[in-house]
Amino acid sequence: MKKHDQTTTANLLEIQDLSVHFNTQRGVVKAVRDLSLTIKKEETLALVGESGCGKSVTAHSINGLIPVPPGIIEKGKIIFEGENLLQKTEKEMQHIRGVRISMIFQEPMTSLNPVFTIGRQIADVFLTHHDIPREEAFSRAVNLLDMVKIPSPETRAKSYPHQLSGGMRQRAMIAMALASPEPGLMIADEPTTALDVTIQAQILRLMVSLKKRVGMSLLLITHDMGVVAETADRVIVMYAGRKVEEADVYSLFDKPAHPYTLGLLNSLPSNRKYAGASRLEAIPGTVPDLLTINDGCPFANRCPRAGDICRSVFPGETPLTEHHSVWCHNHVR
Amino acid sequence: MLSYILKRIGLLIPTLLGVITLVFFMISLSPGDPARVMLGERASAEQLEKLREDLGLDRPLHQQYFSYLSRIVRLDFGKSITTGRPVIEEIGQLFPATMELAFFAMLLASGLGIIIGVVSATKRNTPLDYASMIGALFGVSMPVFWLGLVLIMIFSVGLDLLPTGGRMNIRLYMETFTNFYIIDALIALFRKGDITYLGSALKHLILPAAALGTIPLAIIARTTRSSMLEVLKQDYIKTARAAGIPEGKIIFRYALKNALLPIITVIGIQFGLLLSGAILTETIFAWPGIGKWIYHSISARDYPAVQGGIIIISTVFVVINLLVDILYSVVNPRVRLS
Amino acid sequence: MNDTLIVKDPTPFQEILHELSKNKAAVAGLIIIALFLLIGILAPLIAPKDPFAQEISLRKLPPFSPGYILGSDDLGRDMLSRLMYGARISMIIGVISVGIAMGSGLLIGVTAGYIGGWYDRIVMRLIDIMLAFPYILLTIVIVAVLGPSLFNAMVAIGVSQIPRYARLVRASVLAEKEADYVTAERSLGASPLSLMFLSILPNCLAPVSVQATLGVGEAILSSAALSFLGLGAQPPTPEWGLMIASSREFITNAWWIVTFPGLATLLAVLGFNLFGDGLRDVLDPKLRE
Amino acid sequence: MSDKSILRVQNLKTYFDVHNERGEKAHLKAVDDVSFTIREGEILGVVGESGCGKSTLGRTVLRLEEKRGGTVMYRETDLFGLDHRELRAARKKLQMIFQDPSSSLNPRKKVSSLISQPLKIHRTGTPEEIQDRVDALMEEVGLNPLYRRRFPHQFSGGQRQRIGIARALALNPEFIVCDEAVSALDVSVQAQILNLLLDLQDRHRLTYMFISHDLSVVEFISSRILVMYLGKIVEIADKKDLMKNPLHPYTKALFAAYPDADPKNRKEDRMLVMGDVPSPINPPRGCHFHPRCPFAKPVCTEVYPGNTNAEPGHTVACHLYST
Repeated sequence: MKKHDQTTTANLLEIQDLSVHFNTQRGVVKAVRDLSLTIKKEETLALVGESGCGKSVTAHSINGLIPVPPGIIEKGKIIFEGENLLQKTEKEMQHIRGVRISMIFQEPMTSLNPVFTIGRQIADVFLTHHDIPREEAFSRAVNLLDMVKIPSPETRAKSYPHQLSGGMRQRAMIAMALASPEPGLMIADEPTTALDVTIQAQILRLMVSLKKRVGMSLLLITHDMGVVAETADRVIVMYAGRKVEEADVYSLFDKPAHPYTLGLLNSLPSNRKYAGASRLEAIPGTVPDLLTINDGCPFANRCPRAGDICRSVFPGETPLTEHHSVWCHNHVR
Repeated sequence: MLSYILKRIGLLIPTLLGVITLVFFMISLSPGDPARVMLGERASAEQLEKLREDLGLDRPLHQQYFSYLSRIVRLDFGKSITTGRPVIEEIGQLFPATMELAFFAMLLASGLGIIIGVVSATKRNTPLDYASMIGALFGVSMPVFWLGLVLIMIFSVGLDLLPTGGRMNIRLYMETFTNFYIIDALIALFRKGDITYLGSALKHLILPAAALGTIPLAIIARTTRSSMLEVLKQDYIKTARAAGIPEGKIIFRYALKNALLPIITVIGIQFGLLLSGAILTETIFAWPGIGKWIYHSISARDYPAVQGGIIIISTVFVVINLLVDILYSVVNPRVRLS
Repeated sequence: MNDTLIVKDPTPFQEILHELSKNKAAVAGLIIIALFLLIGILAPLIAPKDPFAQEISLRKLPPFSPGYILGSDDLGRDMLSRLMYGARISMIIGVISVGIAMGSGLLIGVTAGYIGGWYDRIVMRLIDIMLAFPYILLTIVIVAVLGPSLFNAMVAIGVSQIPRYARLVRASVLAEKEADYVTAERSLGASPLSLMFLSILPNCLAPVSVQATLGVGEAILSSAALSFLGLGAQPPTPEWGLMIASSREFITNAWWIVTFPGLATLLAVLGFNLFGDGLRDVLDPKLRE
Repeated sequence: MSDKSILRVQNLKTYFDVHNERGEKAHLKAVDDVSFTIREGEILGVVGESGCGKSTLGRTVLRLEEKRGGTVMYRETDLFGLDHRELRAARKKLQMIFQDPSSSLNPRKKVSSLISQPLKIHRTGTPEEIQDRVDALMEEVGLNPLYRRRFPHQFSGGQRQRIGIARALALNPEFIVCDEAVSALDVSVQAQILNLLLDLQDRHRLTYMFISHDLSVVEFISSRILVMYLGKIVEIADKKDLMKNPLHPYTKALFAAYPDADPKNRKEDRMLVMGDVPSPINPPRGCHFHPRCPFAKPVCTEVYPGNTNAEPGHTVACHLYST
């Protein structure tokens, strides 16, 4: 536990060279390849990319929720507070999941058990990790519902998930994630995608304020650049299983270096440069099939800057500043 | 919730009316003259005429129908042609035997079926899973009457362990109160301290219950497995795992309670089907229940008995399905609270 | 556009066939079904003896007796030949009963689901009344009314199975009716008839084909049960259920007369159930991974 | 763009029969007394959150839902006054593009038969002509005609949406309802489809009613924007007016909640509306927005506000602006 008390910039989580594959009927899907990342204490790291880029698979690898088979962790290490999670037994992982790493999902409707009240579900998490009486666990659950700003938490604790609105359910999910004894890392997998925009704003604000209050780190998985800009400290951009750019949030939006990042930002209709413009600068083509992908840069077939080398070799890291790196042979300068 | 139950009960009435109507017209319009059947081939024309008049068969069909309806509302199903006793009395006597058999068959089927299904689902794609599912597949493909004969061939004829039929050793005389022999035998056990009755009743029950329970057992095991697999894929199971809830608790509390919902429905349907499946089983095991009785009534063209038997079994079937629906909605908060 | 992608693309039907060929249960089921079909069709050619020919001196011969591989029955008829002809009868029963049930069920289900309103309510009430009879009881009642015969047994089984198809199809039609592709085709001006039968129906056929496969197995079982009760095939027809029924008194001394017709029934039904299960796994996207 | 209207919607109501929490019969007023016009050649954006009735509105103006009241005039004809044959003829000119391209394409039909279906229904030409037309349509929306014998599931989401667009274009329509047409797509593909829709509009002089929950998409593509909340129109204005000067508190809340894709503009102190969107089955009395509205007055809890013309072409339904 001494490690905790070192500097606040110490790495809470470090992923080294992670590759995750899935065996499907049509062949092997290389969902994540050679991914490395670090999350510091109390920071918000956003993992951003379009569907199929491997961001959710990465999140699920961290707390051991990849179904094996069909999934395989090909190689890599996931080091959480100095220990490699990939070498833990299922029992040890259960403990770490509940105690130090919690997770919230995209669909708050299907992520809560329909036949138990939400108070009961949160209380169950307490009971798993603490030796306390049932009544106390329930009253702690009510406290948490209050903390996530659910109105009249005592009565709401006795509600079933289907009796709550989407926003309420996501609040309940967050409360459940906070029921871990010492939340160190919260993984949020597209936490607001299923919600309306006014509710999304409330939930994002709640997550940011809770993060500060509890002192945890947040790994935010999203496809929404707006959500990233609003909440992240640092950003990793993924494309077709690869990390292509990593930067603090200001550098990334200010000076995107990877052609894909630039294309992604240009694709946003809300981009300031489109005031009065009649067309968007879209990225042509489609995401490559992960079954047939080769060792080159996966973006090469859509990239306006791609050369021959891009199609055969995936580039190494090019550091641009202390907090900004790109993986590209011909990055944007 | 209450209004839902009342509404369901309200729907019961037209369905039962439909059943009664259908049975009445099917039997009335079927070829064959009941009076001729009752009196035999050698009856004279005058005798037939007289009997038809007595039975009301000479009146127009719609009059017959309404008088039939009004009698059924008073639970008067007429008299059996073969025995001459009121149909409702016969049913009252035979029904407990069938219920007893069906109940134990169902107990066996649902208890074992759920256990096998859950184990199969959690040990998916292991030899254990394959073995149980192949076994279940054989179970649903089995002709029940043949299974009954094979069981008799092995356990009664071959090994001489269990009786071939009946409800109790004919040399034993037991006082009956409820006509549920297990209950009556238990009463005998407490009053006289004599366990032979219970032993004999149970011994007679084993083979028919096993034969009758095989198909539901297989169906329940298969349903449980697929329902469990479906539930285990749900997001909320992922949530529970992510919160560090132990796997055993996830399976038996979180998953099973959800998986039970479709199983309840299946158990209800199967229980209803057992009542009619008993026609075959009871015939093979000489079980003096309502199934065997209906079979004989059909062979003897005993129309009042057939009509009464069918209406009673269908009513019980419909009522069981209703109870299951209500149970389902009590267990499922989504239905209960909406 | 990547032109290398333009290889011959499989149609959905070909894809299903391909998936089926990888499903061990389905393949096993299909082999069994094919075997029984073949035996049924070729029975007159391959049966070693006349199934009706009695040989009083050669009664109750045990299996592997010379000329009687599976033994003979109580009237000295060749068991094997009778079982082969029985396959023929069972396959016909399965196909005709399911044909009656599926044909009527599809028509009722599609129209009730698509048209809705009063028509739907009345039709479904009638279906509910049919469903108020336990299945076996309903077949028995119908046969009792029509009179016992093999053909009437088929009709009874077919009619008793109508409700399950009607409900299945209606439920899928109700779901599909709301699908965007139906609205899309409606917005293009497609007529209700073409929507019902050309757009919606093909998308509802997956569960129906599974039900039909399983239904053939169940029809074989039901007809055996009816014959066993004396309400279906009549002697001396070599129907499996009837063979079991007439062998009851020999369970003490001639096990083969009881055992083989039952095994034949079991195996044939197993074939359809295996194939039906495999078909469901392939067709149900929820179970696919 | 001309000032001629292509579609005039007046007091339109679409209700659904549902059951409320207590199991009693109730109306879901998906579209409740809505009036607006769409001018020839414009793109009218319709924006609102889930349950506001925007999709139902889109379907009702094409008579894909039955109305409970009001009129929809397409040029000079009352759409709800047509018999089946006339309606079928009118459908040639009125088309729709759906949200989820995988569910709006019949999975059992090949691309060629999907795109040719409208041509066959309306019997426009010989099989060869239809075949040529299909190829031309595929080219136009950026699909390789060699793919014509494929099934929808063999395409990516963006390509499927192109198929849907090609089909909608087949009969040379003049008005297209785009119902969340790009919502299911990834951002980079969404940009391609938005560009395609704009190109087609230019080339064929189309009019769009563009429905989306995504404010940035509506803001980019529309010339005029209509904001809906719980079955009612709360504000209509030209895009520029609305962006510069949103009047209705709900419109303001929507703008405030929308995350800005620039970390330098983090709105940490912005005002957010609290609470959830109420159920449309039982909307609040008076102005539907009043329970969440920071400016609500006593009158707002009692009376639904009428429309106020705040400036030319800018209408708002709010008591704050009624005179």
